[in-house]
Amino acid sequence: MGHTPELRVLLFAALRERAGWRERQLAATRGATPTTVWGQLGLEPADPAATIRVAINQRFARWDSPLAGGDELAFLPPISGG
Amino acid sequence: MGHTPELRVLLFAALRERAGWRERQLAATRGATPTTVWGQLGLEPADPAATIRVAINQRFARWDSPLAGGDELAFLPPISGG
Amino acid sequence: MAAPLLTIELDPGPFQPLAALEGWHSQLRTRLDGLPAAESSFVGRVRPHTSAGQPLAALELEHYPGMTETQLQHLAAAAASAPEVAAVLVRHRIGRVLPGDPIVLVAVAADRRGPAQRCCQELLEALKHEAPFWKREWLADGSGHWLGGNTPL
Amino acid sequence: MAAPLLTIELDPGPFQPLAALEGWHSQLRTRLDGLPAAESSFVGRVRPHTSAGQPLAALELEHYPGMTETQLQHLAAAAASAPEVAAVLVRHRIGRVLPGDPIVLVAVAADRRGPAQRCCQELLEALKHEAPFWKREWLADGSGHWLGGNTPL
Repeated sequence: MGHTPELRVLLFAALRERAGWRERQLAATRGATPTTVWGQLGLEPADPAATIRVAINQRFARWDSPLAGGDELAFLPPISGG
Repeated sequence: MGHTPELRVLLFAALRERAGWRERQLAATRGATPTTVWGQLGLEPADPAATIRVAINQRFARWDSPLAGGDELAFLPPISGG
Repeated sequence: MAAPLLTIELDPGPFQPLAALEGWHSQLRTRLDGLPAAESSFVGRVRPHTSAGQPLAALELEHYPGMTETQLQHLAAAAASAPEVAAVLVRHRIGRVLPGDPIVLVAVAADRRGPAQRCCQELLEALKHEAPFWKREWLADGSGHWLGGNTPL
Repeated sequence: MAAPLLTIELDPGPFQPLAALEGWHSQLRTRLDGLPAAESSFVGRVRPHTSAGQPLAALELEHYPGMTETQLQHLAAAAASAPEVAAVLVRHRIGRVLPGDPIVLVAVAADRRGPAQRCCQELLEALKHEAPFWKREWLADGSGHWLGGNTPL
């Protein structure tokens, strides 16, 4: 069996501070989505989709988008630019 | 009988060039309005209200506003500012 | 609520929009409590061609001395009636203006972006249609013709 | 129709909006056929107080390196899709920004005022809600708190 590249998970701003970490590497399990990764990492709140957005490989994505090894997954708290 | 101050009539831009004059003094006749002055001066077009605006003492006014001696009456072709 | 600071000038010669904004900022720093959070501005420049598509030699701007200034004050005060608007700047050319040269500058400083943008936009439309200015297009052959109205929005 | 010229920069330190516009104008004079007839711009500055009304010591701006830049490009291109839009400038602070300091500048040059104003306004709204930036308000006592969203329009 070859080595499966891991998922890279990033947190930002309030989310990062609440969780206490900025970045993690994770084994990409079959059928993984942002929703499953969020649960697996024990992040709060339990139902994040109302306030948190996700980006896969630096593009906005859906909570049920399929993830593959090597992907960069980011959880983004409410944006306040400009 | 005292001296009645005259009306001062001003034309601008295309209107001035078409008429060939910039300013005229006119006796203020009883019941004078911009409409009567326009006719009295023989200005074109015969029905100006659709395109020409009037100002009395440097404020926009109506074609049937009453005029008094000493007033400054201006006929304004279509505005193109900015 | 202090009345908004209205700064209105007719320019018989060329003006630089960025220098004008810089001078206005200095004035606001002195007169207000620092620069407001939102600033919206617009600069209009003379196109290189006439409305009929010919090369333009120059644009002439006639105005009604006295009434134009008064009317700009009225229009600026009306557009700046939202309480968030702190200051308004209007610079407008008169006389002969060359292609590419600035002809109008409108700037609005406000506490929020919505009122700043709306006031700037409304004042620009108002002065295009309600301030006594008239444009004449001059061609290279020395002929000129008065415009019958304004460019569409 | 040439694609609009998009100039987008993140500024880790203070920037001067008027100097930024001057540099952009030089670029446009070289790359375009002179400056377009209409230019609409917006500057946002840091308010002196927090959203809760306390005196603000500083605003911190976090971003997502890589995605923020890409996303700003996408948003600018989308807002500039009208054929009259010739060029767009975006400058956005990151890091620690002091009260009164510029935080964002959006400028749009177009052949007509309508598209210039609409593109400027749309792009500003878009980047406020769709570009990954996060603001933290710092108080004089050293405490800070992340904002949960943006100021209303």
